[in-house]
Amino acid sequence: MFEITEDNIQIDQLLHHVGKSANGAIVTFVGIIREMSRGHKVLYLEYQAYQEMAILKMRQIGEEIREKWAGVDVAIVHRVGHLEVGDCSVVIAVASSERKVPFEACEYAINRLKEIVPIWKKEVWEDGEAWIGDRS
Amino acid sequence: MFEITEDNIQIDQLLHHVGKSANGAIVTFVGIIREMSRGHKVLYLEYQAYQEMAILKMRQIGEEIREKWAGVDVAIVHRVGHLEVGDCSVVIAVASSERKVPFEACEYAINRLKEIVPIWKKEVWEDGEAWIGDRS
Amino acid sequence: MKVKVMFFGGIRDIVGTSEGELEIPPGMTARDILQRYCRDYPRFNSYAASTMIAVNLDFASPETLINDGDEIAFIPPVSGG
Amino acid sequence: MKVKVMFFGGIRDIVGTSEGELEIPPGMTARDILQRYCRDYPRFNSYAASTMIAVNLDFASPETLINDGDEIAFIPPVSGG
Repeated sequence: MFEITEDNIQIDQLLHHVGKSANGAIVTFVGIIREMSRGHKVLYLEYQAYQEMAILKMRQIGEEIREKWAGVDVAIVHRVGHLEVGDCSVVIAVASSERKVPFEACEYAINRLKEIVPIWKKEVWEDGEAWIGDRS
Repeated sequence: MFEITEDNIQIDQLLHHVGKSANGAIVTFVGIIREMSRGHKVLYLEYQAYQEMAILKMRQIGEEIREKWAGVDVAIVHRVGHLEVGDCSVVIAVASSERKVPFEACEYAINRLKEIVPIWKKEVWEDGEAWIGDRS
Repeated sequence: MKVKVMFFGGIRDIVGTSEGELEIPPGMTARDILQRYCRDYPRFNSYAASTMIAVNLDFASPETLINDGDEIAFIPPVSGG
Repeated sequence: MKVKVMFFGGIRDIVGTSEGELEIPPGMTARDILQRYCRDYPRFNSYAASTMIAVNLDFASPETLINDGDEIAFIPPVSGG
């Protein structure tokens, strides 16, 4: 399950997807829009994706993970469009038969997502706005 | 939020509880009943808690975490009673303003829970049953 | 003195009840109570080495002196999660 | 040759559109296309060093030769999550 959506992300769907009968441990990463960012008060965010490529890159992350940690299951859903403070931007779920593995694999997944998945956010603050990633 | 419940655990409630406006990252651990355990086919599990002490010990884990990682928020809910394959036995949610911290803190939480929280499970298999932890 | 005693997991199955009240003389330690149950329930002995004792909702050393009204719990190896 | 070009983030704001079609002669590289946009949209230059290029849905080297019908996307530093 590797999806881009404009709707609220339903974490239960990801859990259901990776929760196979051999997997006793699921670790999820949930990204939430914070009220303050870089010293600015956030009004809202606009997320943009190169959707077709983003899904391929999320799928690639899943494959990388399954090469590093055999037998794990991975799901990634990223939201795009208009998001407000407290909204959930991304959920990653990694399931395994072991307890330690999904922590490592899920952290790997969010780090890789921030490196290679073509998704962008513009933060709109009380006092300005900026595409994050530019010149940083 | 540190609770023992006989009902399905609602992960959204834990996310909501720790998802304060300063926290941009939430990591959860979800424990799921597996179909096979120690080579036996599982019919169901019976979880038992020393409820009052278990809640105190879960709260203690929350305090240990907040001493080690300043500013994180922690919620732990453990289910007791009759659980079947695929059911969720425990959810831990740790929220932080940073991305790396909640992975470490959530893994710490589940490891400590398995050490000090007075909860027990009896596995009932097709070919027998056992209280887990005994002589292991 | 009267104390409350609580049993969990495999120990509960041996004793056949989740909790009980016990009349004890003053000066008994947590270990003394454990040993009384080991004497009354021989199968309890298989748990004696691995079981922790909680007094009033926290883990306690076997040497802890038990007071009137205390709540004593036998904690076999935990297996939550 | 005709190719599809896609713009994201700050680059989309500069170009003023999310995608367009471009007529190019054969033999152009991905970098040539980037440089054409830098020439046509001077503010694009501030992105030139940090922007990656994707050809047909995967990251591509600037030397990649562009073929008829390719989909080229300019990928400024990503910021998902």
